[in-house]
Amino acid sequence: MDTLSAVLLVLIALLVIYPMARTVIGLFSATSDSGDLGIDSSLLSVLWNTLVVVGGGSILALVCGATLAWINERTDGGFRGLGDFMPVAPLLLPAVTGVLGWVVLLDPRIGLLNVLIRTLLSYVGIDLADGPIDIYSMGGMVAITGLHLVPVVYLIVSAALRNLDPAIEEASRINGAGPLRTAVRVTLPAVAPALAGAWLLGIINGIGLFSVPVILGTNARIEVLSVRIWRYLTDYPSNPDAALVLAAGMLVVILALRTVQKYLVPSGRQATIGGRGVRATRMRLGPFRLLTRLLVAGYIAAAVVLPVLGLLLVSVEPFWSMKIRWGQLSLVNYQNVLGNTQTLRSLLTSLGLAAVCATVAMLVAGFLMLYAHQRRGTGGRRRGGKRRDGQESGHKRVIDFVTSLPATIPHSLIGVSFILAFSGKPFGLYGTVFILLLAYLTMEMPYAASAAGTATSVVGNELAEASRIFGASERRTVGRILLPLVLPGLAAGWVLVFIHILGEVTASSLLSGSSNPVVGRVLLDLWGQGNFPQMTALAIVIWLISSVFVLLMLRLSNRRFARATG
Amino acid sequence: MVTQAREVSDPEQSGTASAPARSRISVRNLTKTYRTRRGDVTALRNVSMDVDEGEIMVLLGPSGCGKTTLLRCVAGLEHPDAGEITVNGRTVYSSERGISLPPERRNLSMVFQSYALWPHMSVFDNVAYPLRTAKTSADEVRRRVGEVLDTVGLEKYGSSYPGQLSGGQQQRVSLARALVANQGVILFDEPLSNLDAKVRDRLREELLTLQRKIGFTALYVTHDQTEATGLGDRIAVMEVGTVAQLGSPTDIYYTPASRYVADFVGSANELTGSVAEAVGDRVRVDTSVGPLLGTPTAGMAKGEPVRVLFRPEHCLIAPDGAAAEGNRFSCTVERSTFLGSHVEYNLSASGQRLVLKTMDGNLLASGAKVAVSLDPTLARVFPAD
Amino acid sequence: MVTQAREVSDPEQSGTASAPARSRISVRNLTKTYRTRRGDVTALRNVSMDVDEGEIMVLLGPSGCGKTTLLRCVAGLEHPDAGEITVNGRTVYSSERGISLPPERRNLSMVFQSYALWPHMSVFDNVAYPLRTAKTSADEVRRRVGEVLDTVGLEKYGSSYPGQLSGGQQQRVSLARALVANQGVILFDEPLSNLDAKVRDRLREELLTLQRKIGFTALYVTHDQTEATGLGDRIAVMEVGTVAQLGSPTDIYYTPASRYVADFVGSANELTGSVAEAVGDRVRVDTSVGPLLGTPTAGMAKGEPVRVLFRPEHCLIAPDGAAAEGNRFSCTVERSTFLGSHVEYNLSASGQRLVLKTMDGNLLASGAKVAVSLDPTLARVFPAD
Amino acid sequence: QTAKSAELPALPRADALSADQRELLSAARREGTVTLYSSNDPSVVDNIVAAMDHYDIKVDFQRLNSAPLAQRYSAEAQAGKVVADVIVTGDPMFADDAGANGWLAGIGSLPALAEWPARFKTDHYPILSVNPYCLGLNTELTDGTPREWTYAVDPKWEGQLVMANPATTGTVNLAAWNLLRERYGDDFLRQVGARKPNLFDSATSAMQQVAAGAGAVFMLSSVVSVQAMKKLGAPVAAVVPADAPTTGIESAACVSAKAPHPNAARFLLNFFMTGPGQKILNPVSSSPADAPGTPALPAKFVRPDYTKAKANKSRLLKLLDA
Ligand SMILES: Nc1ncnc2c1ncn2[C@@H]1O[C@H](COP(=O)(O)OP(=O)(O)OP(=O)(O)O)[C@@H](O)[C@H]1O
Ligand SMILES: Nc1ncnc2c1ncn2[C@@H]1O[C@H](COP(=O)(O)OP(=O)(O)OP(=O)(O)O)[C@@H](O)[C@H]1O
Ligand SMILES: [Mg+2]
Ligand SMILES: [Mg+2]
Repeated sequence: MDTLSAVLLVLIALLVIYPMARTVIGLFSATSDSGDLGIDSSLLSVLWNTLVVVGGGSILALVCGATLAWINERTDGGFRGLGDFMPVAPLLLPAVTGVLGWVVLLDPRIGLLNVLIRTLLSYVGIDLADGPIDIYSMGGMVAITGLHLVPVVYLIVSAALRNLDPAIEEASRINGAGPLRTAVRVTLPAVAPALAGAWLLGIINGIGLFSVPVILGTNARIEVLSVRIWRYLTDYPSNPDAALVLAAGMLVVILALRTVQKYLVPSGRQATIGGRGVRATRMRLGPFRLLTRLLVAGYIAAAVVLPVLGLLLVSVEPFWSMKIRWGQLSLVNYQNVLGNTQTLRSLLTSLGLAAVCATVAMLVAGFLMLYAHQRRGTGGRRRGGKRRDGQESGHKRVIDFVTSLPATIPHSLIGVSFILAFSGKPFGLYGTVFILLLAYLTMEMPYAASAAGTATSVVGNELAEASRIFGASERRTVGRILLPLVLPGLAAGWVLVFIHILGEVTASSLLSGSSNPVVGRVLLDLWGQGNFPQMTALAIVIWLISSVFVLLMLRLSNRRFARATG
Repeated sequence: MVTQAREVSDPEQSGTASAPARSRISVRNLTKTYRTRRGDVTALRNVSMDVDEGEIMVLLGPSGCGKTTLLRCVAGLEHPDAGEITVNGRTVYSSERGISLPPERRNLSMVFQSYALWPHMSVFDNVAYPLRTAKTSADEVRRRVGEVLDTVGLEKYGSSYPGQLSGGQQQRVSLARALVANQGVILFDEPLSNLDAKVRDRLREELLTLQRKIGFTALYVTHDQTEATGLGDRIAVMEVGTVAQLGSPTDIYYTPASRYVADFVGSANELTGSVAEAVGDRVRVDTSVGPLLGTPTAGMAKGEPVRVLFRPEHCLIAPDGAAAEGNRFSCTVERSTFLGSHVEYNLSASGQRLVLKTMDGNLLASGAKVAVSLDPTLARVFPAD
Repeated sequence: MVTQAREVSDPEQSGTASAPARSRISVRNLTKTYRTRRGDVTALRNVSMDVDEGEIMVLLGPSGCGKTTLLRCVAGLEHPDAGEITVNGRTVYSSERGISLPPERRNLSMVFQSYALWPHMSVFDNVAYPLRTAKTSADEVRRRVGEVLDTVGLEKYGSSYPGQLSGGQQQRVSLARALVANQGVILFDEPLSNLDAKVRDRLREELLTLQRKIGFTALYVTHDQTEATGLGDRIAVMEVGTVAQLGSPTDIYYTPASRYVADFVGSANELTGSVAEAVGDRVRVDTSVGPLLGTPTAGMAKGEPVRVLFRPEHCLIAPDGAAAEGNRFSCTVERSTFLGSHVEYNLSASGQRLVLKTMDGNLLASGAKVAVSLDPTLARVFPAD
Repeated sequence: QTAKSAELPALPRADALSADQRELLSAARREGTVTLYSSNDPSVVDNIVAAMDHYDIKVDFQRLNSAPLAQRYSAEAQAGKVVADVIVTGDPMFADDAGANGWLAGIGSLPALAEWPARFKTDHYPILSVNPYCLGLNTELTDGTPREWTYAVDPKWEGQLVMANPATTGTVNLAAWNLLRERYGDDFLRQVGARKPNLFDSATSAMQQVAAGAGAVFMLSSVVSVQAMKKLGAPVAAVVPADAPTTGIESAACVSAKAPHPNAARFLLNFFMTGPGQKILNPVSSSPADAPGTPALPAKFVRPDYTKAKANKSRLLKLLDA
């Protein structure tokens, strides 16, 4: 185990460092003529905007995501069946399309929802020329960023909540706390590390998020860091030095956040899956149930149903328009998309790549995290345990650091540097799916690692200890005890990575060609031509297909547990 | 005489509550079935009981008989299939009337069998929780938590986290949390099982003192006979989902209603035989060790096959030689086991194996012949099935 | 006489292992400190002990004294600060030589205080785990798991999951899992604490039978005196991180090495006084209830302040009137408590409060005057600190 | 692949080509394939593929917008892994830099180059198309055919003026603004900024807004992006103010120095400069050589001045309040 984990860590580090080094050497020696990075004072407002958008959005997502997770996992107040899938659904709309769904609804002049509201208002005598909701605003950006991040939080938190011993909630209620107070005082704090982890992941995701700020922010004249970095890279001549400096700065911020998180939420004090059987009772909410149902339904309507309806409408139009020209609606966009062999090929390649990448990433991240979990084994933690001492947390810290490395590197930079690094001998990977695979793996590693880390932290030590006592090697313990227990969390990570890769456009546009086509490129191409209807049609097709994948995955991972507790 | 003993014994300790006390917990025809893949498990079947104000009702029964389930139903943590539960005069559950109050509105405390401590809160915060939900002032919280931590002997551990405590310490935190709120009704699920005898004795005493001071009503699950008899005003002996007998400790101990109870509470020697004749309110039974006088538990016809049950500690050893007169029979010592405060003898009498317990320090060697005498009041005769 | 009793008692039950048995577990100068925010907690301080082949060593001690920590160190789950541990003749831990074998290479089994059942596996799979790691054939696994589930009375629960079991049932699964592998060394951490007396007795018997059959060596933590004396070949009484006394049950019971041990194992009455004179190997002590003859535990000078300790069950009640001759003194009954198999009296003698236990069914009323007599052998005299 | 491709013009058969072209073709056929990186409209690319197919040459193409094309091509060139034989980019500055870096082959010997207008060629590339800047109008929301750019700053377009973000859409766009600044003065740009136009990250998104009716006037649209919407049936029109100067997006075509298929590359580039080639490349945009069958260059066309644009960048952005 030791060597394997060391090798994996070195490989991951190399996957980041080597291409970056090539880029730095290659690009700069060619173009650098002065020390001027082109970073000026306007950066301050960009940083401030980023702080507001990402901070606000991630907090919004934390609140919504955690609430949804709580309702679905701990209470009888959600919807059975699709309940655990619905909150994830909006994330399945690839990249720019998701935002477009919102623009279609909430464009201040022609947004369908706005038009509807205006019509309604006009009945009561209020006439508005535009609005009332302007999505092209700071509020809109925060809200949409938040909505975009909800699934991330939801996936992580719900996986952690799934295994929580209901007894601690029951004890709270016996002692006079109602369901809400119990949730706030007991349930959520008991998974505080997962909450912190999810939040951090939300922040990482939010910082890297490009489609929302580029579409909404341009019009709102609010520039954020990801857009600025993108500009540094895509303006010709590009300014990769500035981009790299900013990316490195963000990495520092994220590592700092990680450290703060560890300090504020020592992982010893969370609820873990313990050795006493956990009864699978859900909190009965009684009259609150109606309220939570409404909440969930409201979220699903807002985050999934409405935008998808909006997009569906666009996808049957010849071009996006406020005026619905009923006579012109047709499925021709779908025909075009599905009738194109190149598109179909890219769809297949993308699905395959996403599945393989997600699996590999989760295997690697899961292994590393479980390994770290094992390593803290003899450190004197018990049933929740005390704080780890330095020597053990060393492993975890190294793993955290290495897997965080790619977190903030802009995808376009990853794309460029991978061309530089892996085209020539001895790799010769250019134009193959492997270069995409490597690039995806690299950029998804932080997400995979965060998800896996959160998942493993909920497994109580004694379960692994018991396995070791009964003669099982570390490997067997991981395979038979830890892995099944962290499976829901790993599945959550899998879904995240899968979705990210399916929707990835930036690096894809650089690395994918006719020999290794992926849907990200096709989408970007359609976007570039302004062919929104076809892009939407393709996005909806992708949405349906990936929904099936994700649904299957979530089902599969939950079933084992349902059996043990139901 | 023992029958007399019950009369002089402290009423606080053993009496069936004589005052017409208001019932604080009342359970009527409670039924609860768990549906599992290996079929339905009926954990409670038509259970009824009343716990009076200020009374401690002990639930005694083998592992898996439904004690925890009963407590959880009363607490509102489990949803029964049928029946009615009243707590503090308020119907908190009724399948007929469709009432089911959530736990937080039932006004009771509980010690969980699995402790159910909150891992993210310090010991102090864990214990303070019920007070804080009741909006007690910070000073008051500090004072009362300090007091109760003192009581359970954890005054130094306020700032520790549950994960840093030993098993017994965790259990005591759980106990402290239930006691701190001064609720009128407290449910205890094996609250002292992981504690050593000393601490347990002390806490038992403390519980009694507190009970006298606050006057709480309790349903108390334990598997410790000493705890059951020492704490319980009444004991309910449970048998797979039903109440086998409910009565004062002495009732249960001296006049068990069934073989099951006789055997479960304490232990019992059993001799089979048949009724020879009635002697006043006694019967003479012919057994393999000779005729024995005993107290019948039901109407019995002559010749009816019966079992005579008596407790190991109710046999007296008399030097051998005295004939089998006055409910005596002779035995051989097979093995003697020293068990701290008492000695246990495995005896054989005409092929029957019996157990005898005595506090007499005079240890008999294996093979010794002894006569065992039996008080007819304490030899209970049950119909053979 | 009691001293004689120890000699005839079954060696299997109480004897200090007389054969020069090979030691299976050997612990040398073990020290373990937990670092926490409220300072360091030394859970073990220089603990040494040897457990011989086929011996059951019981660890007894108050909650939080380090029993679990000791077990975990032996198992390899905790990293001691210093010392040496040998299991099966192999050094598994040595701070000096820098050895520390992982748990899976120490070849032992363990019952966890917190059960440590795997929630995602059925009862059967939980129990089968040790066999499967040892690559036992499927048939063999089925047979042996079936057998051991039978032993613990869970034959019907093989397909259940831990979450569907009652507390006691879970504990039995944990026990079954430790027993199934037939390891030479088994560590038991309060394996029967959540079980009722009946099942506990039965399982204790089963353990003894198994032990005789397989001959495993055990470190056994319990807080139940009956279990300790009934199972333990030797008992180690622990006191916050150290071993206070290590010896056979009778040793510990009759000749406790310190007040702590006397008081902890069973209970003790205590009278303070000063040495009046030596009488042979006894001393006469002047106490508030009059002069008492007792056995000194150390050299004692005349006039030295001492404490006389004796157990409640070692006092005999004699009808009052007989003068304070032959180690007698008179008392008044303050309260009598019926405790099932025995009666407990709270007595007062010249202002001193004493406790007395007897199995005599003749219950005395409060206020009765009685004389209490004391065997000088059983009255232990300790220096007053 | 997407909207209906424009009609493929009649192509001379291979043996009907001029002698020097035939020579190029036979060398090209030996290579059989040519790899094209192009920022042209997909329908245009489709026609290029079809045309080459006519000459038995297979085209491997990557359709990329100019920025990623530049990124990708530079990275490949630096890695020494040259894939593209021919690149067609809407950003001639990149072609200049690529030439300076030695990544491009000289094209002086191409037969068609001789007749190519001198102001539209360098050592490394000819300008093949000019996509003029225009006003993109929603015909349902506007009327008339404006002859001046000032049409756009009419107060009635308050809130309905749409603009591609000049800060992010590159130097080419700035060159056009710079031209307008020179023509109308600083105040004009200030007025534009004061209208608080709706900004979009690309010309296509901006045009989409106009088509959808969210905006009425798209200032500094290009005729190609208007045409793309128009083909889909959107009520839009491209108007190049007749009385005002305009400039356009020029696309350059070049051949890699280390092209894997140098002859096929030369044949393709040469073909681009012939009549049929120009027709294929410029169904909407103008041919710099005024090739027959292609839209003429706007009367007051001025070549973009990138150097000035770069120099004035911050000033321009400031005026436009972007
Ligand atoms: N992880 C830990 N961090 C800090 N202190 C600890 C930790 N584990 C145990 N302790 C402390 O060490 C002491 C010994 O604990 P241990 O669990 O060995 O007690 P024990 O004898 O098993 O008690 P019990 O009978 O209650 O189970 C206790 O005071 C406990 O609070
Ligand atoms: N969630 C569940 N699903 C299925 N069966 C259950 C569940 N909980 C309890 N049972 C079964 O119900 C019966 C009663 O359980 P309960 O916990 O009330 O027992 P108990 O009397 O408290 O036992 P113990 O003394 O061992 O704690 C047991 O046979 C148990 O297996
Ligand atoms: Mg229970
Ligand atoms: Mg312990």
